[in-house]
Order: sequence, then C-alpha cells, then structure tokens
Amino acid sequence: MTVKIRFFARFRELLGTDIVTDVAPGMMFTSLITTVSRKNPAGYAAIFDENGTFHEFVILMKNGKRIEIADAAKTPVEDGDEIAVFPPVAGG
Amino acid sequence: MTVKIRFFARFRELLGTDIVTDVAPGMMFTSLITTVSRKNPAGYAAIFDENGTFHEFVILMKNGKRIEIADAAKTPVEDGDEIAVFPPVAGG
Amino acid sequence: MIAVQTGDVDIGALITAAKKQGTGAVVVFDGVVRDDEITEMELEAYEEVAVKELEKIAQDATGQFRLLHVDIIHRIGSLAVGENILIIVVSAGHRPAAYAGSRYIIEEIKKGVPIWKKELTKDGGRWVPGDHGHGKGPA
Amino acid sequence: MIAVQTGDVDIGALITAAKKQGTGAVVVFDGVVRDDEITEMELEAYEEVAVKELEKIAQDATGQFRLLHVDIIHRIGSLAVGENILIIVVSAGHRPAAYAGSRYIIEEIKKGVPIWKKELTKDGGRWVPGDHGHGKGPA
Repeated sequence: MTVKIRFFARFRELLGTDIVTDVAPGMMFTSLITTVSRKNPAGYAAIFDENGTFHEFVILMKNGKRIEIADAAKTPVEDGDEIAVFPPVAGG
Repeated sequence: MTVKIRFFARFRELLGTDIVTDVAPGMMFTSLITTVSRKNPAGYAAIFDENGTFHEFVILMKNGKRIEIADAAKTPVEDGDEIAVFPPVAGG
Repeated sequence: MIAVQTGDVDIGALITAAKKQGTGAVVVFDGVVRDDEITEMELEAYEEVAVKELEKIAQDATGQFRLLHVDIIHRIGSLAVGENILIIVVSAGHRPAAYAGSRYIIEEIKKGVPIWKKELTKDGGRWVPGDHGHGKGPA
Repeated sequence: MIAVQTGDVDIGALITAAKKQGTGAVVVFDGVVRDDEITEMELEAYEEVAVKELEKIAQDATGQFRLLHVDIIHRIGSLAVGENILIIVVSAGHRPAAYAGSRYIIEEIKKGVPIWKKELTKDGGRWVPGDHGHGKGPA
C-alpha cells in the first residue's frame, strides 16, 4: 500500500516533500515518519528529540485532520493516506 | 461692528445661516443669539428652554473655539467674530 | 490626507500610499450609508472646524499608537445607500496599533467633530441624533 | 472570496463587493511585508488544508459577529517589501461588529492556519517562528 508524506517549511527544506512510499499494512504514523526522516540526521533532529519522541511543537496531520503526538504511535497509516508533518504555523 | 452667525443642521433649517449682523459694542454672546433666534419661535425653542437658557445639549463656538454655556452670558462678541451654534454632532 | 469633501476617493490608492517605511499592517474603516429604509442621506459640516478637529484627531492617534500614516476623508452632501461616508486609513508597524489607532479615530470623530446627518425617507427627513459629552441629545 | 494564492487582489473592488444589503461598516485588514532588513519574503502553505481552515474561520466569524460578508486572501510565493500578504475584508451593519470580526479572523489565522514565512536577508534566510497552542516554538 502507498501513502504520501508532506513536510512543510523547515522540515521540507531538510527532508523534501510529496514523498510517496510503500508501507506494510499495520505501519504506525510515528514509525513511518521515523523511518522517512532518518535519511537526513538534521531532518530527524528537527522533528524528534533524543528519546525518539516528536518535539512537542511538531504538528501532525492525516488526511487534513490533526493527530495528537500522544496518539501517533498507535495510529495506523492506511492505503492512500496523505500524512503531513510541519513546524508551528506563522501565517497572517 | 459686524459679526457672522452660523447655525447648523436643525438650527440652520429653522433660522438660516451665515447671518451677518451689526452689533453694539459690549453685546454678549447669549444676548446676540437670543435676539437673532427670536425671529422664528420654533428656532428659538430649539435652542433655548422656557427660562431663556441654552438647552444643555447646544454647542457654542466663537471663532472655532468652544464657549461653555455657563460663560456665554458674560462673553462679549467682538468685531469680525464668527459665532456658531449647533446641536450635538453626528458624523462618522 | 485629511479632508471634508463631497467627492469619493480611491481607497486602493490610499492603501498603496499608506505603506510608509516600516509598515506591517494597514487597517481601513469605511462607513457606509446603511439601507435603514432611507432614500438618501444628506451630510452637513462646519467645514473649517471639522477639518481642524480631524487633523487634531489624526495627530493624537499618530502619537498615541505610533501610526506611520493616517488618512481621514469625511464626505458631505447627498449620498445614496451604499456610498462611502467616512474613510479612515491607518498604517503601523504591527496590527494591534493599526486596529487600535483606527478605532480611536472613529470614536473621536463620533464624539466631537461638527458634522451632521439627515436621513431622507419617503415620508420626509430626520436628523440623526448626536450624542454630546456634556449632555443628552435633543428628544 | 476565500483564497490562498500567489496573485494580488484589487482591494477597492473587494470593498465594493462587500457592501451587501444592510452594510454600515466595512473594515479591511491588510498585512504587508515589513522592511525588517529583508530582501524578500517567501510564503508556503499546506494549501488544501489552509483554504479549508480559512473557510471555517470565515464561517465562525460570520456567525459570531453577524458579518454580512467576509473575504480572506492569503498570498504565497515570493513577496517584496511592501507587498500585501493577507487581506481581510469584512462588512457588518455597525462598526463594533466589523472591527471585532476582522480582529477575530486575523488572530485565528495566526493561531492555526498552516502557512509559513521565510524572510530572506542578504546573509541567508530565516523561518519566522510560529507559535502553536500546545507548546513553545522551536528555539
């Protein structure tokens, strides 16, 4: 099954965006982002702390809906999902 | 000596405006307006109460500066003065 | 630009001109003739005094809220429903000052600038009651 | 009109279109690229989500302040100093609702709409730090 990962702003600069990847059924949100972000240590460090937990300011979305950090490790990704990971917003 | 009296809004409709009039030296503000406004009873009643005192909402100016009602009876008009009498403002 | 005039203005052009060095926010207030079952509105001003008082309000607002630019255009004469009555354009470095400065200006204008409005209806006309600091308006 | 777009808009035309039946006040907020020693600003959005959230903010503001019309145009892409970033146009029967509605919209946008800004300076670039409800921004 296939999901699309969208990073924004600083995360995008470090990790790219619109990353389409094959995932095994049952893969969890946190595991997926951990795997994908490991390809760039600075990108990983921007998103995760030294314990491998999302920095508290990181915002997660699945198909445009917020996923709380506390729920991400037990939220499975599903075929066709659009996953978004971004730093605090600064529009306006 | 000559002064100009400007009424505005409802007072203008009742009494006219830009009234240039000769006044005797020593004429006081209140006396002048009393005299001029007597030409139309409705105009007089719009500006003065039954005791001949300015209604408390009436605004008085002499050369663009506010004159308090309490001071008007002892404020002399002078040659070339522009006297203004108007109801509460409603701009904006 | 501070003015009491019959003509309308180009608000877009005013906004462009308000973007002085350091501007981060522009706030525009546009007061409009509301369709309160009226046919039109007639506005009258004690023009020389009104302009001076608008200039003073602009100056006070500029100092108090560190505004970078202020325009106040108050129209007089006959205005149809939907026409602009009063346009206030302010710019500031940041939005709190721009909003607060704009609001200060409109409230000060309502309080004390010698301008009057008469609403014309199919049955005649009525002067919009004013509200003056030192006493109640006429009944 | 609710949009996230690269192009600018004609604010004068938006004001004219905002004068729906019953309008007595129009308030415009125009957020502008400020000259904080930058050469330009780059804006990026999670567009589909940003538009949906702007639509929700417009709807909430309309209900809460009885607004008669709301436009929100947030620009993205490269913007020079002095260019419009965000234009909010609201109309209401009376000025308190127009001001309050406008302010509500900008504050909600700052809080939660997925848009980011990078200031380009002669020495490089810096992402404008955001502020999210559930924690402090990055150091």
